[in-house]
Amino acid sequence: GSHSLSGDLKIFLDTSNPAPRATMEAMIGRFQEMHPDLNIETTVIDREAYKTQIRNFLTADAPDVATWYAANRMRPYVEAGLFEDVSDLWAEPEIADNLASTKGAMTIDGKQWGVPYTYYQWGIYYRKDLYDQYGLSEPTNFDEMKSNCQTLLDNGVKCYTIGTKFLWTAGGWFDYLNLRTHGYDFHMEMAAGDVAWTDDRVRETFANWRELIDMGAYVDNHQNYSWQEALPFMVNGDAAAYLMGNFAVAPLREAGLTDDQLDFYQFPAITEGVAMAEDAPTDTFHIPANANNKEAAREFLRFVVSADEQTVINNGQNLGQLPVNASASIDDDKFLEQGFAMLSSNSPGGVAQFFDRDYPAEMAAEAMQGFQEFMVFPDNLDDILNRLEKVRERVYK
Amino acid sequence: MSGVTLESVIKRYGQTQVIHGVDLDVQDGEFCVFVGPSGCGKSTLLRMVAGLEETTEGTIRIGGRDVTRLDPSDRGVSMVFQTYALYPHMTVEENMGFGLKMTGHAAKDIKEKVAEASRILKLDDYLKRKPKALSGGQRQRVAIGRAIVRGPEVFLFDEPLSNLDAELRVEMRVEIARLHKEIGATMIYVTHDQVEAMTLADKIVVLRAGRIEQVGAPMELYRDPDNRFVAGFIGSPSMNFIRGRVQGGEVVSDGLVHSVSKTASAQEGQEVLIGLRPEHLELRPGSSHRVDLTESLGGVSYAHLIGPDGEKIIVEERGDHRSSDGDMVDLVVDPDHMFLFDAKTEARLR
Amino acid sequence: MSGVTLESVIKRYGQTQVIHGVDLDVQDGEFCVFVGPSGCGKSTLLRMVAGLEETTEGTIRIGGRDVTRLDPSDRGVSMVFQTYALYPHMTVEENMGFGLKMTGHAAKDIKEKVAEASRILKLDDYLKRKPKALSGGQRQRVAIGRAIVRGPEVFLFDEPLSNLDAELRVEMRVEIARLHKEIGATMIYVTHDQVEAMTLADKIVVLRAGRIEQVGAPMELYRDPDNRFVAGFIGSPSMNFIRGRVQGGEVVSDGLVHSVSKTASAQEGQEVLIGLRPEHLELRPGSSHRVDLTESLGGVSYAHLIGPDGEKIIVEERGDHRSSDGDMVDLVVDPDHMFLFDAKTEARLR
Amino acid sequence: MTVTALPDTETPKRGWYKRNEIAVTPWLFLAPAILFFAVYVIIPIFQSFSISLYDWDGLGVARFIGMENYAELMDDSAFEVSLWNNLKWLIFYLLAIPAGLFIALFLNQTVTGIRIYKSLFFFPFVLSQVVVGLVFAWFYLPNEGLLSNMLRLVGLGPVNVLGDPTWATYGIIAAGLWPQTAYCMILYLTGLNAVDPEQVEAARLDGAKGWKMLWYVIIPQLKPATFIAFVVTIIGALRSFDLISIMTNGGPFGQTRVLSFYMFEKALSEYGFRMGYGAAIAVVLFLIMLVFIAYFLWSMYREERGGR
Amino acid sequence: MFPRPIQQASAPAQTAYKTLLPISLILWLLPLIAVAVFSIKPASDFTQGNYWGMPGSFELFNNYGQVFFNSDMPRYMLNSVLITVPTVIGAVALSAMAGFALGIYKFRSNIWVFFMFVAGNFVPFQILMVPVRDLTLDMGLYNTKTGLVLFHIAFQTGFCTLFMRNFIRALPFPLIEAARVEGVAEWRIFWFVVLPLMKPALAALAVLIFTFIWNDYFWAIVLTQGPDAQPVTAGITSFNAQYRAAYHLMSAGSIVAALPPVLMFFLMQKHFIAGLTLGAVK
Ligand SMILES: Nc1ncnc2c1ncn2[C@@H]1O[C@H](COP(=O)(O)OP(=O)(O)OP(=O)(O)O)[C@@H](O)[C@H]1O
Ligand SMILES: Nc1ncnc2c1ncn2[C@@H]1O[C@H](COP(=O)(O)OP(=O)(O)OP(=O)(O)O)[C@@H](O)[C@H]1O
Ligand SMILES: [Mg+2]
Ligand SMILES: [Mg+2]
Repeated sequence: GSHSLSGDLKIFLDTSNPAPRATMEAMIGRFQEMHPDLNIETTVIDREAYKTQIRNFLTADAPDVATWYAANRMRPYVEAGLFEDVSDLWAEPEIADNLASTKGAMTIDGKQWGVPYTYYQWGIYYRKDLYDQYGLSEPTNFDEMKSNCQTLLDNGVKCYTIGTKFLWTAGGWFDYLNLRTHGYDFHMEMAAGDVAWTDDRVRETFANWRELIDMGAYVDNHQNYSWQEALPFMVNGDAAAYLMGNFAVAPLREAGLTDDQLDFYQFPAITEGVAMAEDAPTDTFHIPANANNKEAAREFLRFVVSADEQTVINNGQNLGQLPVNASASIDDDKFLEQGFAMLSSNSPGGVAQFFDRDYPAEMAAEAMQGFQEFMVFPDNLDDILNRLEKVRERVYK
Repeated sequence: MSGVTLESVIKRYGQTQVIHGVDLDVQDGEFCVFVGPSGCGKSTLLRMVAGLEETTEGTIRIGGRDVTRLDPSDRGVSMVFQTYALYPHMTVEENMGFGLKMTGHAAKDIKEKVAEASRILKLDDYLKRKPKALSGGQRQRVAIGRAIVRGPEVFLFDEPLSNLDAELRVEMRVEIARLHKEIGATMIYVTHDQVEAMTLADKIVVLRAGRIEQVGAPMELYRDPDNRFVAGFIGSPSMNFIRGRVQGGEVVSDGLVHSVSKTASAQEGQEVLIGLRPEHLELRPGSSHRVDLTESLGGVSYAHLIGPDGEKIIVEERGDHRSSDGDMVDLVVDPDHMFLFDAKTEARLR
Repeated sequence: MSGVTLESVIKRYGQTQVIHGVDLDVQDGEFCVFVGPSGCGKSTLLRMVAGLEETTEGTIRIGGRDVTRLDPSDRGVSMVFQTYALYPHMTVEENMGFGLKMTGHAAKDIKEKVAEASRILKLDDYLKRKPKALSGGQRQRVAIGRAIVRGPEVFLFDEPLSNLDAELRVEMRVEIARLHKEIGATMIYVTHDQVEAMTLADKIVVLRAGRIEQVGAPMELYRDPDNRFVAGFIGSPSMNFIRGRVQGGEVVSDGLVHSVSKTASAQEGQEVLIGLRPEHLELRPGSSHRVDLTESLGGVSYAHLIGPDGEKIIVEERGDHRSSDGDMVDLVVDPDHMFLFDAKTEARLR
Repeated sequence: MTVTALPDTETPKRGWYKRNEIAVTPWLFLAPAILFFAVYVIIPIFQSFSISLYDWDGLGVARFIGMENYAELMDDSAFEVSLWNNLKWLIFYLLAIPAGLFIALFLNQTVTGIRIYKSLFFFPFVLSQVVVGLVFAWFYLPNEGLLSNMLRLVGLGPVNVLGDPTWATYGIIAAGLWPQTAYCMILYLTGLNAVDPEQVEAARLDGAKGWKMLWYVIIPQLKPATFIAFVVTIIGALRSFDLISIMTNGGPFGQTRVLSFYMFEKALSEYGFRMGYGAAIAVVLFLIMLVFIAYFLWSMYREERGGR
Repeated sequence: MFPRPIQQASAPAQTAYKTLLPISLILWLLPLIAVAVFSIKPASDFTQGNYWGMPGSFELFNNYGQVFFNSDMPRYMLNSVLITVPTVIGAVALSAMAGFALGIYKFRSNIWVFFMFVAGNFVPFQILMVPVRDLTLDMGLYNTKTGLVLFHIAFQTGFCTLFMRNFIRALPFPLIEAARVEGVAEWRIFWFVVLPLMKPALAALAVLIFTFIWNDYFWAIVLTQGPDAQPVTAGITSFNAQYRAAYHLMSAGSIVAALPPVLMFFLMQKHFIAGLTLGAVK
């Protein structure tokens, strides 16, 4: 901070899980120290509830800074004029230079509407000890993936745990299967509504998925569980792996898994020749258009993306994710290192945000529900795809 | 003077008229009783005097003042309700003083007046109790006390005793009579119990279907009813009526063994009803009537006779000889105690 | 034969005993009335006969059968309740036929029996109505009809007329009397109205505190009560009681101008109560009693006297001369109509 | 008691309020309630009607589209599912009535401690539906749940009630029946209290016993209690939201949605931005309810005419 | 009385009944008992699959301590109190007045005003959701307890008025007439005569509304967000989101959230049941 700030600064956070919450509060504490005259008021809202409440507080009781997600997920608010245009920040060299890689995800209509503060890789977290026990190694292609799986199943261990009660976890599987089957560009064409859901290529993706389902690769009754409730399967050794974002590492460690037991690999290739692409959702900070103290808010955004802070908040003790600032250093956490390596060198296809951030809200909601249904009743596929197609026709009108 | 005067008073509920032009004059200090069958408009009329029902047409005066359009509270009346309408959450004392308190009287003033009313009604021991802790008769007394306290010109009672059991009713009846003697205010009293009417009233008003049938002192109505309705209504058991005809200057009837002399206004050939009170009939062995049933109450018994035309007649018997079921008897009529009514108009033929 | 016999019948509710060994014999076809003050056990006894209350000890026989432990529906009794207890959701017809339907009679059969009962009770016009749409008297008739339809050996009535107004009560009373004549079944009837008891009963059972005080025909009890309780209970207005003493072979009392001869069993010097019925007293101008209040009902009036010791006496007056408030009078007693009771035991001294 | 002692009130000097006291007072007393009720209940009902004619995401500008939302509803399979589920709720929720009656009959005794039993049986009604939902969700857990464990005892396999689209709705309804049965039970207990004992005795003399007594004599007399139980159960069924939201969040794949939940999802949930569409669903729900409201008002009106 | 008093049944039947009572009660409350047991179990019981067995150790203080001192639950509870109490007061006050007007006075639109309240009371409240949310936003009361309170008062007024009006109507009308004859002003009749007589109804209604509002979830999530204003029902879901699969804590949290209405119920049982039946059966 070059000059001292004053007044109130209201910050809304959706980082309601204990670890991220502590991280954010500590970061805000440091900001407070720099600006002792600033009266900072922090509100942490349950992550799920936050998603429905954001539109209310943006219109009514707007804070000065609020967390949210990049890409399509912020579009409705941008279009409704509820987010402040922060292109000016992005014009500052400090940010322009160091955050270039995420600029695209923050851009709508050629302007930037917020700053990222973290991102994280998706991939398969697995029980290395179990793999070792059954003589398995990290798969690199779909066939290996399936044969690994078969071995586990033969030993009474499910290949993958998942909890689809809140649907989005199934979106992760679709993302990867689709990205691996047809590649990044096709996936994004679909997101843009240019491909029919009844298209044969889409069916191909589902056919691959179905192979896993028919094997019984997933834990039973996953429709009953949230993603956290699905963790114990892996902790207890009933399931061997979990396709998840890096945020899953913290609770898995907390539940008692050591780094010897837990490991990570990139989702294996399916169609040969399709460039590997990854999901790496970016979490963001925005200034609501109705904020009162935009000056302080801008200062806060600068602070958040600064290399030092990025280093601190993303380290293994804190968020355990990847810093968005190129000058920040990555903690020597084995998952972060693997993730960073994967994203920077092994995802030539591109980086997607995540299914429900890339696809328009309504489409995403319907589709993820369809994925869940498909995972339980694969035979309903035609029905599901026809339904999704109908939604597509309306949503992208 | 604080009598009550009604002039051509009419009450309509929407389209239906329930009081059809009533004229009545209740003297200052008089005890006036309204009687009549259920639904005849007794309560309505009383409530119009109280101001609880609007008077559709006509004028009501109390003590000479036109009160027709005044609020109930400005009429100088007190009312005692059938259900007592005591405030259950107040003590006896508070109940009696409530009206005065609400109209801004001084506490001392109120206390005095309550004390006096309580003395008159012997309620001193109960002043601190709530109505729930009182017997029916005591509640009734409190209700009256509440009326007294306001020192009204006119007391209105709507069947005040009908919720009491037979014994208490007799007792309270006597007490109300005493109260009237003691404070001497004008009182209007509605009842359907004719014993109450007979014993309490200075003046009875017999109502039928919203019209006055006859007004008079109790014994006047008993001895000299204007029409069949009043004759049948006053006296218990009710008067017997036998069809008859005026023939040859006399009244003849199958029900009577002998014809009796007609009264002045009866016309030759006119169809009449002969009214005979059970207590004015005597029986002697005969053939015209059969004793269908006898009811003995000890000192008195009632013989239910069936006449030649199947009409029913009740005869009161006292003394040692009583008839028994199945006896055949003749009626002995005392011409002095006989009433003639026109069979059609039911008006009295005097 | 279907009389009802109670043998040493006892009823206890937990620790409290409310019926203390009652023996009673009701003949076939007899009309038996239970009277007594409130809470004396009339209803309890009746309900024990019905089987609605368990009999703690003793035996109940109906028509010779021991029914003490039988279900109500197996005893061959019908009951008419004080509140009629008609099923509000059924029509009159269904109400009356319900019992037969429950015991599995054919619809045709039921129809016939209902039709007959309805004819007897003149209910034909109301068969399709629900009880709500009936007047009190009609409801009462339906309740009786329901009892008749089942063709029981014994009818039980628990204060069936107490919810009716005075006029209807008289009417229904007569109707019940007729019904008894017509169907001739045994009937047991509970009431606290002594007019009903007197007029309906073949046999009156006077109960007090769970014990029988006296059993007998109505006039028997009126003329020859066993004790002060029965004497005071039977007759209306109640018998007057004056304290007296047997002195010199005669009964003397301040309340009486002249002493009267004692009865056989009265001992010299014994404190007695002299019982005098209002209808057996006459007044003549005098000085011993003051007329406090008179109430005139037309044919009869009641003079409320206050005696020399402040005791209250009621005298019935008929005829043309009636006393008026404030008169000073003497009591004229007819020795034939005088009862003596022991002042302590209250037993009759005959 | 002289005339002069009376206040001089004969002249029309009295103020306007005093003269019209009886006519004006009720409106003064009603004013706040009517104001609140109109602003928050009555007017919003009409606003909902009007919003249902717009395409509006709740953020930007609303666009009038006439009946299009309704037309879309006709063709929306999720709406159809919700409608059917609402029907299931309506029908099966009514089981609370006989169940409540049964428990009420069971408890309508006078043994020591029965009052405690009655209140403990009533207990579930006091709990928040959120808590009830959680409790039953655990109860139904596919492996660890008490239900599966109990079934295992009798040799039946574990069931996944909430994960199975054919059973999930019934599972939620069963959870809802728990408090609702308690409610009906209390209504019936008070109803039984009001049954005229003399009528029961009359029926005993008439030879009615057991079920016959219940059917012919008791149940008809419980009509007022049944009516209210019916009304509150119908309302409860159509309002059901909390349990679904807590127990399945509408899933699996939307098979446990009902109209009220679906409209919330469409209008205000994470991915829902269609205020107009949500309002249209609400209007349909309202119209269904209107049938019952009309019936209720009608029967009340009939009763009122008999009253004062 | 139906069914027949068990005292009249045979001795074995009586014994059977008396044993059946506690058994059926336990079955009936089984889910609740389970939660109570959950709430004193250690976390390890759940990871070891000991869901329904005896608690491995007794963790009452730990678990509840966690809820009370280590979460937002106390704040949510306070919010609930601050929302519930004013709502109860407001709704009861408004409806007492409205009930008085509708129960005592005869005027032509009486029944229609009354029906408006009744009908409004029965609408599926979801239909109000969108407009009420907008209204609350417009008034700047979004995410405030006041906003929630105002709405609850308005909506409950329908039910309460139905209840109050029927209660007042059942009061003996001569009481009011007697007061009028005595010259008591109308508002004084309300205050001095009617209100004291309504005490049982007020108490019953207050308890009833208390539980209704305390247990409200839908409006809590529509009109509020976060621990600033949200009541405990909404709080418990975010609490649960935080401790997902930590059944012992969720159970403890649920029990804490359910406690006030339960206490209310047991303390005011008589009024509560009177309320339900008065409000309903009349
Ligand atoms: N609010 C009203 N609207 C219409 N008609 C009414 C109203 N109040 C009373 N009536 C009618 O007015 C008539 C007189 O009623 P009122 O209560 O004065 O009779 P009553 O003589 O007091 O009868 P009861 O002896 O039964 O008390 C009756 O026919 C009654 O139906
Ligand atoms: N269930 C009961 N438990 C205990 N005592 C009872 C019960 N039922 C009645 N009693 C008592 O038994 C006595 C007789 O009651 P019962 O009803 O037979 O009197 P009753 O003569 O019919 O009176 P009433 O004329 O008032 O009807 C009373 O003292 C009453 O208190
Ligand atoms: Mg009247
Ligand atoms: Mg009795």
